Amino acid sequence: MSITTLFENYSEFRHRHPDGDVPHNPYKWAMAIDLDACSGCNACAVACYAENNLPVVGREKFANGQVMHWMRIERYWDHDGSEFPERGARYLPMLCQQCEAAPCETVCPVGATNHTPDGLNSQIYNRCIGSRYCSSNCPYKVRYFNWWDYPSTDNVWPAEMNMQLNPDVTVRGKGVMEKCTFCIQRIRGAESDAKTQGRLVRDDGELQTACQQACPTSAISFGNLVDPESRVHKQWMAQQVELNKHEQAKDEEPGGSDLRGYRVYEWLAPYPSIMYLERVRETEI
Amino acid sequence: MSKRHLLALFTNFDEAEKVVTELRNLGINGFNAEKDMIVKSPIEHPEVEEFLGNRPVRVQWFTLFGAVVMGFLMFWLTSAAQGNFFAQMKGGKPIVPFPPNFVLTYELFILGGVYITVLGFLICAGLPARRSPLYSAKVSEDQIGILVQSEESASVTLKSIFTRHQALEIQEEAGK
Amino acid sequence: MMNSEFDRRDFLKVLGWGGTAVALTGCGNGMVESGKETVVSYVETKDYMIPSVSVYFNSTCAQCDAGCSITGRIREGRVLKLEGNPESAINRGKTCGLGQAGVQNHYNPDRVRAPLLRTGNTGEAITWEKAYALIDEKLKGVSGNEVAFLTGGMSGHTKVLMGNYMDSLGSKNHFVYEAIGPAVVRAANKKSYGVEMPRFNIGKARVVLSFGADFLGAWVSPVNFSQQYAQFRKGSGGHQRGVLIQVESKMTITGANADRWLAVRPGTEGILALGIINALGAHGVSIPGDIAAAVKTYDKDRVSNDTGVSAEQIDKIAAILKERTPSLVLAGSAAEGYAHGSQNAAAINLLNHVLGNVGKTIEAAAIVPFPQMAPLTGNTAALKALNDGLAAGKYKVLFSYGSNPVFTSPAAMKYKDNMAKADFKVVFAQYLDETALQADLVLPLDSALEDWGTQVPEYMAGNAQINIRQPLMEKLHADTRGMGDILLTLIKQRRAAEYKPFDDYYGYLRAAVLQNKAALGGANQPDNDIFWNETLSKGIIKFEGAKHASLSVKSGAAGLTLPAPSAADAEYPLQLIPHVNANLRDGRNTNQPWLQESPDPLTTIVWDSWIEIHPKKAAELGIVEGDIVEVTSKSGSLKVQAYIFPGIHPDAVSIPLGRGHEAMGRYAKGYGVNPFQILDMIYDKETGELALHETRVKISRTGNRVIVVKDEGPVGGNQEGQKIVPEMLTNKVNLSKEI
Amino acid sequence: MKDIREDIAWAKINTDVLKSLENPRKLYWVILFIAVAVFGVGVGCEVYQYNMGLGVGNFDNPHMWGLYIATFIFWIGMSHSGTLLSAILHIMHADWRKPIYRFAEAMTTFSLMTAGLFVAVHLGRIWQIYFALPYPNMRQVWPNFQSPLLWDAMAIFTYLSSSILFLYVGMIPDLAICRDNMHSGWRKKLYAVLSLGWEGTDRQWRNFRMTYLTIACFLIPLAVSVHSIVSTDFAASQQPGWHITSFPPYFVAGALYSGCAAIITLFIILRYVFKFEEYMTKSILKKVARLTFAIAMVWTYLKWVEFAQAWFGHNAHDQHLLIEKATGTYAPFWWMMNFCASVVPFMLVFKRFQTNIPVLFAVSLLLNLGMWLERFMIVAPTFADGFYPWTWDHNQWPSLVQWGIVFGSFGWFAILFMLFCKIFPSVSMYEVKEMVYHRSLETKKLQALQAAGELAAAGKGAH
Repeated sequence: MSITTLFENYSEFRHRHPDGDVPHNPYKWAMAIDLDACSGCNACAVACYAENNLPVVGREKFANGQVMHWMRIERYWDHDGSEFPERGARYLPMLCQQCEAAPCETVCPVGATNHTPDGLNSQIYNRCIGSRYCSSNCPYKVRYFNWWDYPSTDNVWPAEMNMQLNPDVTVRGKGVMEKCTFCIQRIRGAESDAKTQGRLVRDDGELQTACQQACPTSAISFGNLVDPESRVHKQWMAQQVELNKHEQAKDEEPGGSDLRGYRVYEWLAPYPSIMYLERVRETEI
Repeated sequence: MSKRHLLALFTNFDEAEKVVTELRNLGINGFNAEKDMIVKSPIEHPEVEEFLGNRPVRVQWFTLFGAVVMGFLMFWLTSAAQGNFFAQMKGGKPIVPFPPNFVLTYELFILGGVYITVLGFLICAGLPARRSPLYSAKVSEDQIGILVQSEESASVTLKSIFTRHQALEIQEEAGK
Repeated sequence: MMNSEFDRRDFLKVLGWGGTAVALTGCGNGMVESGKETVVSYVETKDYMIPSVSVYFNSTCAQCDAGCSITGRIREGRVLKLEGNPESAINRGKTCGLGQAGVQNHYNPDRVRAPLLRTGNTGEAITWEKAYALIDEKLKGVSGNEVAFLTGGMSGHTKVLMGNYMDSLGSKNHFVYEAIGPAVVRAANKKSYGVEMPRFNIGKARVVLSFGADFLGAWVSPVNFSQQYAQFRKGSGGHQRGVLIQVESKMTITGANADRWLAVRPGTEGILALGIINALGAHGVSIPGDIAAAVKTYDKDRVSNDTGVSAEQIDKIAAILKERTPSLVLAGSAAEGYAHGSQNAAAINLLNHVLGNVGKTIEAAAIVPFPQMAPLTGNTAALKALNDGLAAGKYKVLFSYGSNPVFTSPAAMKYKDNMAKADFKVVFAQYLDETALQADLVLPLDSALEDWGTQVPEYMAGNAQINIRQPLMEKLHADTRGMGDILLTLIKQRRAAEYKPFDDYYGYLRAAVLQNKAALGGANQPDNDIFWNETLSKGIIKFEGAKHASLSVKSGAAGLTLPAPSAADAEYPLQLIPHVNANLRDGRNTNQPWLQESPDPLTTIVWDSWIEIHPKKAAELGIVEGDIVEVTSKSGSLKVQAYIFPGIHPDAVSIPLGRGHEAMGRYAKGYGVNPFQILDMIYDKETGELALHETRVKISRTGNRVIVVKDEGPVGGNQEGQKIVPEMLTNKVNLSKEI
Repeated sequence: MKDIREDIAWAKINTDVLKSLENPRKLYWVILFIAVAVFGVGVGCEVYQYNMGLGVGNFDNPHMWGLYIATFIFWIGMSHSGTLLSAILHIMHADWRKPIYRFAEAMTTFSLMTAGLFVAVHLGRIWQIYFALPYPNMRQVWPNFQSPLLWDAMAIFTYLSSSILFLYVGMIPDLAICRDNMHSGWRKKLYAVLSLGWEGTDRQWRNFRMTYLTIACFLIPLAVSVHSIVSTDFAASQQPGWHITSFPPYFVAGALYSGCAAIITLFIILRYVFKFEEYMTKSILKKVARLTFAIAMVWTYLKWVEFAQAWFGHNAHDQHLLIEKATGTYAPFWWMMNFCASVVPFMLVFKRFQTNIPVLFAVSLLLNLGMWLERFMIVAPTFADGFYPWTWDHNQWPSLVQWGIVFGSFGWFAILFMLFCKIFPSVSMYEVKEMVYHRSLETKKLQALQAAGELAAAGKGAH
């Protein structure tokens, strides 16, 4: 059977994903995060804990670097030698970049991490055997491994606390890799609702990721990149950031671009699905 | 017609060679040197084989078959497995990518080669084998043994040749 | 999603009366009407509980007092997640991390589950009947003056009931205490603008100059301010992106987002404000006479010398304030925390007068037309008064609710010892916190997600609104009660006849709302049930076109006297800044593990306390990161790990508040230190508020060193030359073009 | 220098080698017991890790891999020397390999079996390891053939089974000797079955020769591919310090290098324990030592190529990593690696050390320490200083559980090797016989020539 499948769809199987001639249809989920709006308040990260059943590992394991925050707020300083950080700190919410050409996907020996047709980098917990190759190959180090069996660990989800667990999201046991899913449970819910109603997912707040929904400064926008009406699409267009490129035409302009959109490690060509908008500082003060 | 088996043991390899040559050249009636003579040796002894004449080795054909078939199968099966119902889509790569499949093909080419070679060896060398009619543990130590099968009539001649060439020991057994 | 067609009334009945076990066991369903319980499987459930289908109810967040409206997601009878309610003008669908963790307050495994009566050193679980009877008995023969009731900030119907209860006791000893509330700023605002809490229009301002107001973190109404901040940064009405200048001695998250962060010498915020007014005058802004007189001596050089902010910088600030109007100047907790905090705040408010911001970016807030429900805000002066009373043995019975003074008062105040002097101490608590441990009777409270209530937010962002708090699920523990229900029961002990019509607090609330239906927007709705259900469904009662308070602009420059910066103190050389962390606040949320594990935005430290020391000072003292240092003030000392932090004035050190619990359950106890304990009892001269920033300390190494548990790596937030978080300057980019 | 006597009685060869199979001394049991105990420590650690999760190993994000992968590469590397000695030298007709290739090949097999353990131990969900096998199933879910780890699995499987076959096929004549010399007990039965009725007939020898040669020919590219595939685990990723073009040859050289060093170690042990001075002669040791030095220099060269590539490659990440290795937390290990693996081999240049057994023993251990450190220095620093500065982490060290399992793997290897030595002849008897036979023929020819020369000289002198 598989052999007939192979022959019937051979050209499709030889097709390199992603490619311009076969665009995402009808969805390509993507994000834009405005670092000038982001205040670094961590609300998104806590919302992610609440939505995605992330375990609280406790002091000792945090000290061991075994924290499970899918979304982490990074705080950078300008190391310019001045006495005080007079330009403030730089905050960066770092989560899985849902790369279109993800370094993690090819290396998984069992195919537990794959690309979905709507442009997500999916992780199949049941399939994962815990080789951790994906994380080793992740330039952003945004994959988190269950070093311990958190469901059975004291004080992670003791009685009553476990009632808060989101039934739409698997509680992960020891030995599997996990990471930001772009709230896939919400995506699938919205896609399915839209499908039953014979339409596409709208860009009106029908579908929001947990971090986006919480964000007090609305720095995060999330949506369908191939929907010309979506905010994300418009932002990417306005910033002249194209998904399947490892260097953007605008960066070639002499003197650099005056557009803020950029992607972290774009030059490595993982084609991240998250565009950041550079933070801005006032010249006059 | 009953056959008789003789096993002669020699320490001196040169003598053993001479015996073989002599047996082949004499053309004793009731004894076919090509078919009825087996030389047993404690070491791999190419010279002896030369005197025995051109006896072909066919293991390499097994090798060729095994390597090519397994290599081909691997490439084909890998591609088929990749292009099945649950296609694993990997960003930046086609679903059926050639370079990894070539690596696997290479490995299986070798694996098939080795496995089938060993199989071929067993078949060509007739292993595992039953005990031959006459055997001496000396053969695995330091002596060369010449096992012949002949008509009753020829055995006397053969014995005399063996004795002339300083055979240490001649074992004899009546055939069936 | 709010209009799900299920039997709302049925749901409310079950929840309102606190039926048992549906949510917990999944198969027991209390049939309240018949008084019987039947076994009902999930296959045949109530229609508000369809397996795998989420329903959403609106309520109000109780994690802090800002009054954000929330929407709870409920599935199979369990509340799973809280989102912001988009209809609220305060948070407009957004939440902060603190708000997200509300479910952990609800599901916390360390909640008190039954009334506890102290016998010796142990607590014995008793029934509510016995508890009420005990209170009744203890109150007999005690005059009203001998009863004291300590609460946190209150508003809405609970406040009304509270007032009535105090009346019924004949007591005027209601002490409203907030450990870290902006009490001094309220007083200063009252003087400068005529209202305690005006509306701050950050979104409309083009320049925000904030003196230690951590409006993105923990100040007043951070979710609202954060939204306004986003708007401010985008620039509106054809204006450029707004400019934020933050002046403070210890960088807050707001400071971390500033275009220019200025490390000011601790306590000299007011001087800088006057200096800026002086500079504005020099730039040609017309300064009213009295103000000009007040700032006359504050020339750039003197101010620069006093505050440590360069003269050039003062000029730049003045220039940008002059050029870009309207602006907004905020006085925050860093400015008010000194013995001259009121003067500091007044001086800062003067800037708004000079710049003409009052009425533009500082507006009067809308007022809820029910003054009896208006918020009663707390302060530390109240605690001091209570403490003095307790010390003098004035009070025989003490009620304590909504605050944890044993934890949040300076050890030097000896509140714990003085509390023991009262004969009978009742603490209403969700957890056995430090104060509850001192009680004779602990009464377990419902969590905010299972309780009824109303709240009037102190900071009114848009139109006036009353927030409704309603249960998002059934009670987790059968033997907890809502504060409203308890007050109602207690009040019935006194005035049974008057409160007879109300079976419970739910009934009281419902009656109270329906009684004022017309005023609450239900004039056109004849059916009480429908109106009530609609109100609950919205979770907010809005008053379109409600009256606004009027601002009365008084400069108050005449009485302004600012002390010179404090002279160097050889014995205690450093100013201790107890920092209010956006997540942990005064420590009431410390037992929520998400918050414990949420890295501090500035240091990324988790699960522990630390002391921030400027690299220069640290080098001077030979301290490196992770050194355990002893911090000694006149009033005590503590040991804490050091974190070398560039965002702090070298003459100051800072320890975050909220950690260092000795009780309050597994997630709070034993993590970090409590800087409240070593604060000196120095008070603001005008308001009598505890001056939180006025304590001076010395620090010394103990010789121990630990690895600081934090999220940042060994390079401490260095990008190592990579393009990870690049920066653009405003002369290059135009944000108003963006989408 | 004393080499194997050409006139040694073949029967003596048999008795000498067969003696090593029987009557283990008390010391053997003691050492075996220690090996079992060491392995037990590893098993205990693994059971603990299985129950608790990999966290007990002190892994974290970013330190996803630790000692397991480093030691895995180490053992895989060890395996390559067996192939070098038996296959490459076989094809090149270097007869001095004959007395020592058997144990080297056993070492290949057992170190592969040890390496295989680490593949399993390393996994977060070891009980799901079969997911990585391409077994046919109803759902048609296959492993990911694009993953270098899967190539690894396939390559190691191929290598292990080919090595076992090679070892076995090469041992059949010796097994027949064993069969002929054992007269009772389980050994007799075992050898009877395993020797497949080998009688040394011309037909058997003829096919045997072809088979052995063919497998040897296959094994050489296979061995090269195995370690270059292991290197693709790193080289095919994008990480700094891993994404290096020269990795495949570098890994192969390193593998041969560590294998040769291990051969010296085992050579010396076997020579001493079984009193094989007669066969494992110092002359052979000298050759192995020289070979080791040559490979050490190849490896050192390739290592410098790696450094040079990082240094001149204009890749800030690689440069930073190199500097970190040389000056950061890992610097002691890194310098020790350079010292042990690039400086210590110069000891082998000196003739007197080439045959000095204590010195060689110490040197070989140091070389292997260096090579183990090299693997650790490939794996760990890239995690500690990868691309992303926020997650750099210099303070995560392997826990005792990780060390325990690494320690236990040596016990496992020792158990296998010790059992092998007592069950199978660790010196190839028939090939030693071949060797002395051919050498004696050469000598005879030489003597004949010399005699002729002397006659001629005498004849001249008569004039």
